[in-house]
Amino acid sequence: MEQLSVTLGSKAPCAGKPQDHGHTLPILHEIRHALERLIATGEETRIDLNAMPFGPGDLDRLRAWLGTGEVQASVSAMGLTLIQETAIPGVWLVDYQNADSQRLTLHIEIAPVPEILRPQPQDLAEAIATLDARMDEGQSNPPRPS
Amino acid sequence: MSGSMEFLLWTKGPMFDIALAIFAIGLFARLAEIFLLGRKPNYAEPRAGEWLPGLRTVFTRTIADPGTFQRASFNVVVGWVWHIGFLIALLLFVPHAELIKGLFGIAWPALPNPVVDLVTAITLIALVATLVHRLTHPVKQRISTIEDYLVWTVVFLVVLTGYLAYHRLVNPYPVALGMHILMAEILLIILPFTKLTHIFTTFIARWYNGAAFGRKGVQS
Amino acid sequence: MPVRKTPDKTLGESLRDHGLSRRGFLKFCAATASMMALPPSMVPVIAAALDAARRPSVIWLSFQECTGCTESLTRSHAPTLEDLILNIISLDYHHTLQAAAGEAAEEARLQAMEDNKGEYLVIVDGSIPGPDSNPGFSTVAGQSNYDILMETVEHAAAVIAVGTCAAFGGLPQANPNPTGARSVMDLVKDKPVINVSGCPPIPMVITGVLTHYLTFGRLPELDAYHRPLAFFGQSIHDRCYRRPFYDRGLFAESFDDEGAKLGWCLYRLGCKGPSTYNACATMKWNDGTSWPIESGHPCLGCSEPSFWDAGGFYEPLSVPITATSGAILAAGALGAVVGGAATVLAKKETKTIVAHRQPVTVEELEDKL
Amino acid sequence: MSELTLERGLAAFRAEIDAPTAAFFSSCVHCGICAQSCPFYLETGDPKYTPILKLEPLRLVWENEFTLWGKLKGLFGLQQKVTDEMLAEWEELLYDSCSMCGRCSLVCPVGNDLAYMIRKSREGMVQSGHAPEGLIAASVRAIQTGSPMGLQWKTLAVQIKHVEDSTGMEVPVDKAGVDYLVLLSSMEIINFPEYLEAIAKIFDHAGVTWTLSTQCFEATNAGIQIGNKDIAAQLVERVVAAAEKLKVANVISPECGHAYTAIRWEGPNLIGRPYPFRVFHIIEVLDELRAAGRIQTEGMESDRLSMHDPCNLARKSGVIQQQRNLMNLVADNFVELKEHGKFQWCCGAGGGVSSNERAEPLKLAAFKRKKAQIEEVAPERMVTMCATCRTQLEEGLEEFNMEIPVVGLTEMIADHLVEKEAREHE
Repeated sequence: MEQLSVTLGSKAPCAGKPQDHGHTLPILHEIRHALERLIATGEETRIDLNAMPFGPGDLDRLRAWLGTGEVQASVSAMGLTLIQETAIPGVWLVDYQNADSQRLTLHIEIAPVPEILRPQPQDLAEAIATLDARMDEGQSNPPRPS
Repeated sequence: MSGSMEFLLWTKGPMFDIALAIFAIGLFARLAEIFLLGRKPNYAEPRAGEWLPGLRTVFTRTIADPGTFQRASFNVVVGWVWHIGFLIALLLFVPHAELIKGLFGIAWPALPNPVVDLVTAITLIALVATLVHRLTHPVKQRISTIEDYLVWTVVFLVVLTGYLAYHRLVNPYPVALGMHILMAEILLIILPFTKLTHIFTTFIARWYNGAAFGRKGVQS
Repeated sequence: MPVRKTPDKTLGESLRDHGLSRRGFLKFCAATASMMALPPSMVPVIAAALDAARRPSVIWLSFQECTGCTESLTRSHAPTLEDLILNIISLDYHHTLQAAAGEAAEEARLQAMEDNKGEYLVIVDGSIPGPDSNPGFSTVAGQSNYDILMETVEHAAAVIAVGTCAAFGGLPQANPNPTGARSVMDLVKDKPVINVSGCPPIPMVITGVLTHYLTFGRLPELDAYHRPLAFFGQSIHDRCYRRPFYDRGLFAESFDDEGAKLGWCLYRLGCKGPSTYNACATMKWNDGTSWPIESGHPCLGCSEPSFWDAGGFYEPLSVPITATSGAILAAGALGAVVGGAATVLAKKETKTIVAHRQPVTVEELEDKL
Repeated sequence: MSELTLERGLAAFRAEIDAPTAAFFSSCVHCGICAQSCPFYLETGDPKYTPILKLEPLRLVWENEFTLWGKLKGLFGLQQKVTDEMLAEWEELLYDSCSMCGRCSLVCPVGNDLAYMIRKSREGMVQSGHAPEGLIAASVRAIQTGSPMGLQWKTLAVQIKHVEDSTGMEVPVDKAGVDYLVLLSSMEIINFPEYLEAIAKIFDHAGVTWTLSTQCFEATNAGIQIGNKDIAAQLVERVVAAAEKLKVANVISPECGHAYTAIRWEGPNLIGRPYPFRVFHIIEVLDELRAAGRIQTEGMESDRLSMHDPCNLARKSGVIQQQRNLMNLVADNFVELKEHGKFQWCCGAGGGVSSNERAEPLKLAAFKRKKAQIEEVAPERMVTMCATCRTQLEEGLEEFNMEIPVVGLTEMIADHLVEKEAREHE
C-alpha cells in the first residue's frame, strides 16, 4: 500500500535525520489506554492525527512503532479511504483521501474492525430491499455494474 | 487598550519608554546628587591609598564576616539566595538576555530554561522568607517602613509574574507577559526614588567605606 | 452565479441527491470534525447535525484587502470539501468569484439580502476606512466601504471577519494608518462578529467556521478577540513541535547555525509563537505539508492585533518596541543635569549656612549645664 | 547672648552631609544586620538601639533637603521634619547607646560607614543643645582647665617627681628638639601612674629622646567625643602649638583610643591643614623600637594572657599587628579572643559613654559582650592599651566578680626590660 507511506512532513531532502521531538510517546500511551478500554468494555476509540502538533519525521516514527499488520483494505466513496492494520491487533490506520488522492485526515482507530469498513446500519436495514431490487431488475442475468 | 495584545504592546512600547526615561532621569539625578556633594579634603597622613582598598571592599563586602554570618545566618543566607536568584533570572534567562542585546547590543550566554525556572522558584520562596523575617524579627519590625513593604511587593510581583508567564499559568499569554513587563517597569520607575537605588549606590557606598578604612590601614 | 433563495432541502438530502453513499457521508463527517478541530468522538453528533442542516446564504464583502484571504480559501487543501461547502452554502455575492459584474452584481447582493433577511451570513475581508475618513479612500460601485458594510450587516444573522485586516485592521491600520482603517468589530456593534484572523487565515479555519455554523446552526465559542476557540484557543508556542527545545533552552541563534539545522526553537530569531494564537501548528499549510516554523522561519504573529506595529519580525518577543540605548543615554544625561542642578542649589545653600555657621562656645555649653 | 537652638542644629546637620553620607543613606535596605554588630542592641535586645535607626535625624535632613524625591515630597507637605522632640529622644540613641566602635561600619552589607555618620550626627546634636550633661561638662573643663577631668599640671608634676624618685631617671619637660613629644591622658595620670614610669624606663633603655610639655600634656579630646568641631579644633590647636614650640618631629599619643584617632585622623582636618609633625600611638613607637632591635627584654610572662584591642586603635586606626608583636616578645601563653583585631568587640565605654554618667547601666550592659568573649578563653589576666578600655574592663570584671586583673601593654614591656647594668656587662 504505497499511498500510506505519505508523511505529514516535508519530503525535501534534509541534511540530518529528523530530530525526535518526543511527540510519539504520549500517543502510544493513549493507544494503550484505548486498547484497555476496548478489551474491557468494547468501547472503540478514534484518534485524529491531524490534530497532533507533529514535527518532521514524527509520523514516520509513530508508524515505525506501530508496525504493519496483515489486513489492508480500501473504501471507494467520495475518493479512496485506505485502511491498514498495524502490527498491534485492533489498532488501525485509516487514511481518508479525496478524489485527488489528497489526505483529508488521518485517524488511528482502535476497534475490532474500523467503522468505515462496516456496512452502515441504515444501509443494512435496506439490504434485503436492495437485493430484491437487483434480482427484480436483472431477472435472470446480474445487472450491469453501475 | 481594548485587549490583551494591545496591553502587551503598550507595555513593550510607550510604557517601556516612559519607565526607562523615568528610571534614567531619576537614577542619574540621584547619582549627580551624591557625587556633586563631594568630600572635604583630608589632611591626615594616610597609611595607604584609597582606591585599592575601596575597590577591594566593593567586592569583599558581598560576603559576611564569619561572626556576622553566625549571628545572622538566616538573614544573610536568605538575602544571598534571593539576590543571586534574582540576578540569574534577570541576566541569564534567554528572553532577558535578548532584551539586553536588543537594547544595548551586549550579549552573553544564557542558561537553559529549566535551570532558570528552578532558580526562580527558589527565589520566590526566599523572598517570602525575607518577608516573614521582616514581619517577625524585632529589629526589622522596628526599622521597616512602608517603603520596605512596597519595594518587597514590587520585587516579588516582578518575579512572580515572570514565573506565571513562563509557565503560561495566566491566559491569554499576552496578559501574563504584559503584567510581567509592567511590573518590571514599575520597578524601574520606583528604583531611583526608593531603597532600590542600592543596586547602584551600594558600590559607591562600599567604595567610600573601603577607602576611609583603607586610608587608615584597615581592610574593611 | 444565479441568485438563489435558501433551499428548503437539508444538507443530508442535498448530499444524497449528489449520490453520496452513507460511508461517504461518514467520511465527510470525519473530515469535517477534523476541520472544525473537534475530536473524532464528535463525528456521530456532526453526522446527525449535518443531516438536518440547511444551507445559508452568504454575502462576501471585500474592502481594503489584498485578496490573499480569498486566495487562501480557494487553495484550501481539501478541494472536494471546499467544493462541497461552497456548493452547499449559497455564496450569493463575492467580487472575485462571482460571474456577474456591474449593476447586476450589486443587484445580486441586494436581492440576497432581501430574500434572506435576518438569516444570511456576511463575510468581510479587508479593513474599512472609518466613518470619519474620506469615503473616497475605498469604494465599490461608488459607495463607500463603510456604507456598504453598514447597509449589508443591518439584517445579517452574523458577520465573519476573515483575515487580520477585517478582524483587527491589519496592514491598512498599521502606523500611521493613513486611511483611518477600522476593523469590522470596531464598526459593527449590534451583530455577532466572528474573527478569523491571520494574514492570510488558514483556509481550513475559514471553511471550519462556516461548517460549524452550518452544522450546528449557531456560532462557535469565541475568545476575547471574538476568534473561534477551537482554532485560536491555544498559542502557536503551546502546540509547536519545537517547544521541547524551548523548554530545554536549545535555540537557533542565526538562520544558518547548527541550532537552526537541528530544528531548535526560533525564539531568539524573533518567533512570536508564545503570544500568537492560531492553529498553524496542527492544521499546517499547503495540503498539510508544512508551516512557517517547520520550514525554519519564526512565527510573525500575523493572527494578532497590531502585528505590523509589534516590533521587528526578527526581534525576540522580549525586546521592547521603540526604546533605544541612545534614548536611555539622553534621558540619563537629562537626569544628571536635573539632579546636578538640584544639588548645586542645595550645596550653594549649604555653603551659605556653613559660612554663617556659629561656632559653639564654652559659654553656650555652660548654659546647658 | 547666643544659645544652642534647633535651627543651629539643623544647619549643622546640613553642613555635615557629603557624598559618602548621601551614598550611604541611598544604599540602606533596612536589613538590620548592623544590629547584630552592636553590643548595645545585642546585650539589651531593644531594637531601638539598631545602629541605622540612630541616624534617623541626619537621614531625614538628607532626604528632605538633598534629594529630588524629598523636595518633591516637600511640595506636597509630605516631609517628616526633624523636631526638637525628636532630637531629645535621639540623644540617648546617639550618645548613651553608641560607643562609636565602628563595628557596624565593618559589617554593613551595603558598605555604610555608620560610625562616620554618628560622628556627624553629634555635630547637630551639640548645636541644637541635645548633648548629654556629662560630655558638656567634660568639654567645658577641657577648654577651661586643659583636661576633661579638671586635672592641672601641678598634679602631674607630683607624679613626675614620684617617677623620678623611684627610678632615678629624669623625666624631661619642655625640652626642645627631642625625638618625641609625649602626651598623656588625665585618666592615666589618675588611674594608671605606672604608665609614665614605664615610658621613662623604655625610652631610657632604647636611647630615645623625649619630652613632656607644660603647655599641653592632655591628649584626649572631649570635643570629638561630644561631637563638636569648634571645641575639638581648639584642643587640637593646643597640641600643635606645643609641638611646634618644642620643634619635635613626632608626637606620641598615650594608651588611649579616642585620643589617638582624634589627633591622628581628625586633628589635621579640624584645623584645616597638615601637621608639621607625625603622630604615633605609643604601641606603634614601641613596635618600631622592637623591630629596630632597640628593646631588649628578658623573661616571659607564663600565665594565660589574652588581649583586648581598643576599637579606636585596631578597627579605626589599623594598629593590629604591633601589639601582637610586643605581646610575643614577653608572653609565653598568649591566647587571642575569638573575634579580635578589626573584628574585636567594644568594651562599651568608648565614644564618650564613660563620661556620660547617665549611660552607666547601658555601659555595663554593653560590657557583657566583652565579658562573654573573655569567659570563652578564660585568661588569667587581660592586656590592653587604652586607659578607658582598661578602666571599663576592671570595673566590669569586678561587677561580675571575675578575678581577672587588667594590665597595660606598655607597663608589661617595661617590666621585662633587660637592666641597663646587665646590658653594659655583656
